[in-house]
Amino acid sequence: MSLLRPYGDTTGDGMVQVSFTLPMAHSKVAEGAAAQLAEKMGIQPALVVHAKPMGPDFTFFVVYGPVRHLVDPSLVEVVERDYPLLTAKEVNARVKSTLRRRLVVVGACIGTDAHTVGIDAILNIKGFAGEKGLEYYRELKVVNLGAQVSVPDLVGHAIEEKADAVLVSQVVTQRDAHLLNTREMSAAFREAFPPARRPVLIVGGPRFDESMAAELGVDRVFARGTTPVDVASFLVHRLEKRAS
Amino acid sequence: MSLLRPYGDTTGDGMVQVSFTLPMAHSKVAEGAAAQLAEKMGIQPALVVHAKPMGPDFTFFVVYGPVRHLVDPSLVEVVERDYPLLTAKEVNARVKSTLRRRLVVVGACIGTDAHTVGIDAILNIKGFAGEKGLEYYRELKVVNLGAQVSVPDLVGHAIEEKADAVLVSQVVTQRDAHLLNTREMSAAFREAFPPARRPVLIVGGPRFDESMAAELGVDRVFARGTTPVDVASFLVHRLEKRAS
Amino acid sequence: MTGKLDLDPVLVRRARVLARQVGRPIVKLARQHTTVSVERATLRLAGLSGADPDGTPWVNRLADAVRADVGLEHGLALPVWDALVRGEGEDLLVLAQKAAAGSVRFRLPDGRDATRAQAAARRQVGAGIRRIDAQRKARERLIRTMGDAPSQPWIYLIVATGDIYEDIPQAQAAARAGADVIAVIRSTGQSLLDYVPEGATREGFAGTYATQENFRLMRAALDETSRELGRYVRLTNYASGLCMPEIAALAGLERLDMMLNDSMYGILFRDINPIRTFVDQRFSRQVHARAGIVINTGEDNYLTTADAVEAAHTVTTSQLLNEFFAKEAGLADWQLGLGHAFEIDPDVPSSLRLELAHALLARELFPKAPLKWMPPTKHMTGDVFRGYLLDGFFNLVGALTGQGILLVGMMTEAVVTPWLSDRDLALQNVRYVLHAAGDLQADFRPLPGSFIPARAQQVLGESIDLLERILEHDRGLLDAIADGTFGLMRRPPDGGRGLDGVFRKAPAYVNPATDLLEGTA
Amino acid sequence: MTGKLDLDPVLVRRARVLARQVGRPIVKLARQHTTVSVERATLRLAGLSGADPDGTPWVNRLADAVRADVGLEHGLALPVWDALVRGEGEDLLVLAQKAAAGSVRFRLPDGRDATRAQAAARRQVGAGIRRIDAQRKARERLIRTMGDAPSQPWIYLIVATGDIYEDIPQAQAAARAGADVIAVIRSTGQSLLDYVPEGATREGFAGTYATQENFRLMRAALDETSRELGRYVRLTNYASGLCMPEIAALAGLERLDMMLNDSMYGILFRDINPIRTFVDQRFSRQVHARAGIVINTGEDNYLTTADAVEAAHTVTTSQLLNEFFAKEAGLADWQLGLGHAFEIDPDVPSSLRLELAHALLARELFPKAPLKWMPPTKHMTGDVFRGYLLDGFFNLVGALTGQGILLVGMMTEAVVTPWLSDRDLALQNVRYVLHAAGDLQADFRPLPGSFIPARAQQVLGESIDLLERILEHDRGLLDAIADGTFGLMRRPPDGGRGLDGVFRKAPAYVNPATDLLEGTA
Ligand code: B12
Ligand code: B12
Ligand SMILES: Cc1ncc(COP(=O)(O)O)c(C=O)c1O
Ligand SMILES: Cc1ncc(COP(=O)(O)O)c(C=O)c1O
Repeated sequence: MSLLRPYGDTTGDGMVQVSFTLPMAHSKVAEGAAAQLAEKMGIQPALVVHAKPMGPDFTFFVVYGPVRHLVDPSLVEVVERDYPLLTAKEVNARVKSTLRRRLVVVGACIGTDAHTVGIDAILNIKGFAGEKGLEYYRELKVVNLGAQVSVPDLVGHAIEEKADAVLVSQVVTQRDAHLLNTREMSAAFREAFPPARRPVLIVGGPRFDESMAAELGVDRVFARGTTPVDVASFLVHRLEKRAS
Repeated sequence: MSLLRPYGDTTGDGMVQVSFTLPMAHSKVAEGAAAQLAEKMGIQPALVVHAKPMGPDFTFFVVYGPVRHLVDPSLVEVVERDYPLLTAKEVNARVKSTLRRRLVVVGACIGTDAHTVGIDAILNIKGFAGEKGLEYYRELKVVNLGAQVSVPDLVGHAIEEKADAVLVSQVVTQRDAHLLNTREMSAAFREAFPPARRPVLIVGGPRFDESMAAELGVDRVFARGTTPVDVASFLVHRLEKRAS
Repeated sequence: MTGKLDLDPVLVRRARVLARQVGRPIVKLARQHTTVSVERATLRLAGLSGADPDGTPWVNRLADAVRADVGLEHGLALPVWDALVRGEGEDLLVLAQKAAAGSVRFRLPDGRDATRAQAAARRQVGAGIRRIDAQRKARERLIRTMGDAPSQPWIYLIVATGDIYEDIPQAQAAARAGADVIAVIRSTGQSLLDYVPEGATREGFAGTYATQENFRLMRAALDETSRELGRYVRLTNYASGLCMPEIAALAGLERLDMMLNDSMYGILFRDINPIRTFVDQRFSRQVHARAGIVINTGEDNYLTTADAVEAAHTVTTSQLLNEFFAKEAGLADWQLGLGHAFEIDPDVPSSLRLELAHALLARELFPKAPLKWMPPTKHMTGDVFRGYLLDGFFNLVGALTGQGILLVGMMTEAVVTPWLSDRDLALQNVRYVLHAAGDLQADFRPLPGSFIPARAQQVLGESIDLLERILEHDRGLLDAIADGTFGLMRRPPDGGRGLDGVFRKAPAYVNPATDLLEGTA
Repeated sequence: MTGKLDLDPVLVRRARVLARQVGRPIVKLARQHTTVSVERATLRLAGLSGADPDGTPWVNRLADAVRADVGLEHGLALPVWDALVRGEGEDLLVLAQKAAAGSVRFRLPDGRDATRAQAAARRQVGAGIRRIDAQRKARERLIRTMGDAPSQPWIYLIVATGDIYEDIPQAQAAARAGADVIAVIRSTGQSLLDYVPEGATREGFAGTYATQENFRLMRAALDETSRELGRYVRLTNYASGLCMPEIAALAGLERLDMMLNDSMYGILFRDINPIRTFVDQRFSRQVHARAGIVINTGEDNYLTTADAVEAAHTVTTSQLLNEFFAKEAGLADWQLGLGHAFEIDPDVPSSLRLELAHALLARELFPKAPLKWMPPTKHMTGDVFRGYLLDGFFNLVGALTGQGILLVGMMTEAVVTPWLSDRDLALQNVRYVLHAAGDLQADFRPLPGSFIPARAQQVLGESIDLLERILEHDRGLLDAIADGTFGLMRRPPDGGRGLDGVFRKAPAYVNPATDLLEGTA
């Protein structure tokens, strides 16, 4: 694919919309400062179409204009699914033939995060987007620890349940809470298990960057829009690789 | 004033919101391309929070994140009003003493532009934002030519009326129509008049950049939010300068 | 639908009687005159198209030549077909070329010559009318076979890139995203051109030139998309400006489905001469009537220059006049997309209640007309979030008051001509509101005597007063227009552009198009 | 307001009777138990504050020491004031420090010693209650002198930076932009702390710790802004989690004006033990009643995990229970900010009509309660334009159904904790909608028998059925909660956090705070 520019209403026009607040009172200078920022972002000419004073110390801006940057899709690195999507039946069959027992999955929201809807969407029978969750898979044993589980507790349960995989959800991202908690979690597992016996570590949540798995010390990161079958298929794929 | 960064909810967090369309089908690569563009704009990390396919060829994105650029308000150049704001009474008095006759203003929307509300706001008695328009000033003679006036017609009327000032409005900006028309207009006046006798040329409209007067060959550019008194005061200021 | 406002049927009848009284002298005036554009439209119906190397259409070259030789008060048909019958050219195109080269002279035939010329003209113009009839049938067949817009209101979206080849994919994208009607906005300035440009064009400003070829290209593209979507997507353009009749004819020939066509817009907003406008308007509406085209009137525009609350009754008055003129020209109720708009200043208290009152009034005064409901424009700002919200409430009022054609508002109204994404977001807005409201219209019945019906009755009353005042003028509507009654614009009957293209018909005036359209042939 | 739904008064009465039957055994249970936090709250009322160098509050140190020596089933008052009377410390702080150092032993006094200890305790706790009374009077005076929120609904905005010193300017900015109520959201995880942090804090995650000092700082800042604006701006925080009673006490002492306080939220959403919660809840509500604080209940939360249409009746059921528990604890109608929310999936047809039905039902079932109306959260996405629109329709439903407290929705709900500009835009949205709608509420009266009243009646019916089913359980509400009746969460009575802080009261149990609050002293 060739180089692209954003599209407003004509090919190549490069048009974008931006909004932000500057911590200064509204004035012509403030509008100029907004234009300056937009220009530093590559927008030229920057059209400051809206400036709204918010009290004496802040001004909100909306800016339109063409951005000069080119986008090169060929340089984009994405975590594409590098394993086949399986049906529930296939998952069950392959778990059975690989492990000769049920695969144990332990799930939790760790830290102070109490958003369980996301992990429940993956784990509960009810599932997500019309797809059944992992509990529905005969050959998977799911232990859902719920919310606000501490990392030591999680490790303890993983040991106790002989978990093959540990699924962790993190929804709160303010001050990078999700990254801090995930790193703490993966470090604890590295400490508690020899590399070969460490459960597969999966982390998920709406604001994760899927390319950060290595950096976070986990086997896979799942973001927005994940469905249970994505996860089940990945688990099979990873266990077959380990077994072979 | 010191260097600033945009403000989301904490001083210095640099947070901005951006939206744009890329001319490519929605996919993970497209989301990566959106992040790439945001990063080129200086947003790091770029959070692609919304991606909406628009048919097979386009995807719309909303991106949030912190921008690394700093804003330096001290470098902002704005066209600050460099003349005092006068009352209608003062305007009348000073026109009288400077010119010893009424000051003649010819106004029009030129080219194919038919948006008269803006110039009417400046010229008509009714005025704008609670302020009376130039017609209300006893010592100003206003000739409002209305919309879609061709440049030769405008020059003709300016000669005929012995215009001291010509006020032109341009609202349509697509394909830089306003800039092209303004340049054509100022060139025509330069051709038709010796420098000393050329009327004061003023152009206005919501999307003009006020710092472009020289580039456009006019004496002053007025943008969004202009009121009649801004214009009247400027006219007096400029005529007094010429007279002296 | 009706009956939420308790409108007094006696007053409603009175309003219509007054509109007829105001309109009748204008119709008379229109019948007494022809214009260059009516005459050129006749040539277009007869099949003359194309332009000379400078881009001047052959219909203009031919009309100008005839005018120079014999004037236009007898119409073009007699002198032109007389020349053809005389063998001055083998067809219209050759004749026009020769006329342009100055190698043919025109005369006004009489007696047998006149009869022969007239018959030849009627044959050829009749073929054009038959093509319009065929297009109307084609539309009906396509709707039958591939399906119509799924529900009311029809979702109406504009494209305005200036380049027909950018417009096409954008229009198709909009249709896929849910648009039922696509309007191709015209380049600024086209309305003041006294000719219709030729060919596919790529250089409009804030709109694309209306040309026969652009019409054809866009209609073909939408036919393709309609097939893909299994519903007929309508196409709209503007029959307005100095070439209103010609564009109407081209719209009929190229199967456009709706046309902006107002009885006073050109006068008020383009400073086109009132008589020119009324004559052109009557002819163009006759064509639309024949072509099965829905017209959209332009009352919404008044509220961009006048205040939407103060001037609410001028909208109603204009709707009544547009209705009268439209019916006189042969349009049926279902073809009357009468305009109105959500333009009340959001800072006015209870703006939503006022809008509901105005929108319901239009709905109940014209129960069978589709009504074109226009979004906020004047009070839109660069705050696109606020704009998106205002558009949502506009959509809600549309849903609650049963509007027929919902012109979709754009959050960037005050910024740029709409972007692809603006349209997509705007459609999402419409879909959400219509879907969420469901049949809330059925539950929503303002209490009798409450604010909403009271306001509607007040506006109707003011509109009746205004019609009465118009009648008191010596020259009725013409004087009222000169006074600034509509949209605060003052337009005297002898001012404005295009007056030199108006001719009082001579007794021997012949126009086979008018004859055929009026069924007098 | 009432009477738009034609609710059957017999059914309404029946619903309340059932709620009382369901609630009564829970009240009995609550009376039979105390908790560590109720006891620590008593110490706080008696004036003990501050923390040891590790940040553990002195109330915790003291309570732990007492518990270690004599258990808590008799309450803290007797052993603590017995020690003070015995001269083990000159005041509570010294006593706590000595207790922490292990240099004092507690005993359970009896006879004269007990009477003396109890009297001393009552004196000191009484001073705290008087301070709460004084704050209530101060609030009333401030409202009298500087004015109240100008109109209903009250505009309620959250700040959530995690840093009290960022929260303050943001709260002030929000108040200036029109907020009537500011809520400082708490850091994630605070609800699971079995102590209340101390001092001004700057390191919360997605919220700021609720501490006495943070309360004081924010209230002082808002007092300043209230004066500037000429209207009293209310402050809200959360009396929930393991320290619900203590936070309620601090709220009373520092003149907070509203508190999130639900009878079941902690159980369902924080997995706090049900009995712990019901005991804490009763005490905290007694404090709120005394302090003139408006509570906000949390039914909106159910609709984030359960479906807003299917589970609509669980909201109504919970509101009836919250009402019963609140009144039993002494709260007046005007203090009942019963919660509900605009959480119907926008893809559901007629979502707006359904929302109108649900919101009107709450309005008419609890005509004197202010009602807390929560914005869409679950179906918000990263499409901030769509989000802004949904929030607008949420505001509209609020305006049309007379909600008392409008929690302002943020377009960035699915993205980040609100930015300064999000709040400003959100307030603009609210202002537009309320201003535009005006008194549209008065015109809007759903047709009797139409969709809206029918839906409301259906939900009321389902709610009555549910209350009946709850009564059929052996252990009533406790079993129902264990079953996943609310928010689809299953919480057994012996599970959850904080059970080890629950004590069945001994016959000699004494708590002067409860006595004073219940008026039994
Ligand atoms: C529902 C909700 C709640 C409910 C939670 C109920 C529950 N039991 O989960 C309640 C009301 C209790 C709640 C409370 C709070 N919330 Co909340 N909440 C939300 C809300 C509205 C929806 C989240 C949701 O359920 N999404 C639906 C699920 C299906 O999506 P998902 O989580 O993204 O999951 C999908 C993928 O991400 C992925 N996935 C997720 N986890 C995992 C794990 C694995 C292993 C895998 C493979 C995949 C995976 O798969 C899922 C399916 O595709 C969001 C706003 C929004 N619209 O997003 C705010 C939001 C998440 N909440 C927020 C906050 C701040 C809070 C509070 C902390 C506020 C406070 N201070 O009181 C509290 C406290 C909660 C706490 N301690 O964590 C913020 C977080 C801000 C940030 N980015 O840091 C948000 C974004 C709202 C906001 N803008 O302020 N909340
Ligand atoms: C009203 C209006 C119309 C009315 C005009 C009526 C009339 N007689 O003026 C009607 C309905 C006729 C109309 C038609 C069209 N319009 Co129009 N219209 C608007 C609208 C809604 C408001 C403009 C307005 O009146 N603003 C209020 C005045 C007071 O503000 P102002 O013009 O900015 O003026 C102030 C300052 O700029 C300054 N100023 C302006 N001029 C001057 C001159 C001088 C000398 C000075 C000192 C100061 C000054 O002072 C004024 C007071 O502060 C805008 C959208 C919007 N909300 O902005 C679109 C808009 C301007 N229209 C637009 C378009 C494209 C058209 C059409 C071309 C569409 C079409 N193809 O059919 C047509 C044709 C018009 C034409 N040939 O020019 C576009 C322009 C896009 C662009 N940026 O290029 C806009 C932005 C809408 C859009 N998003 O598509 N329009
Ligand atoms: C009725 C009507 N005609 C025509 C137009 C378009 O203007 P023009 O004829 O200048 O292209 C409009 C603009 O909205 C309109 O409302
Ligand atoms: C009733 C109620 N209590 C408390 C909270 C806050 O949660 P936490 O107690 O975990 O801070 C909420 C959240 O919105 C709530 O609705």
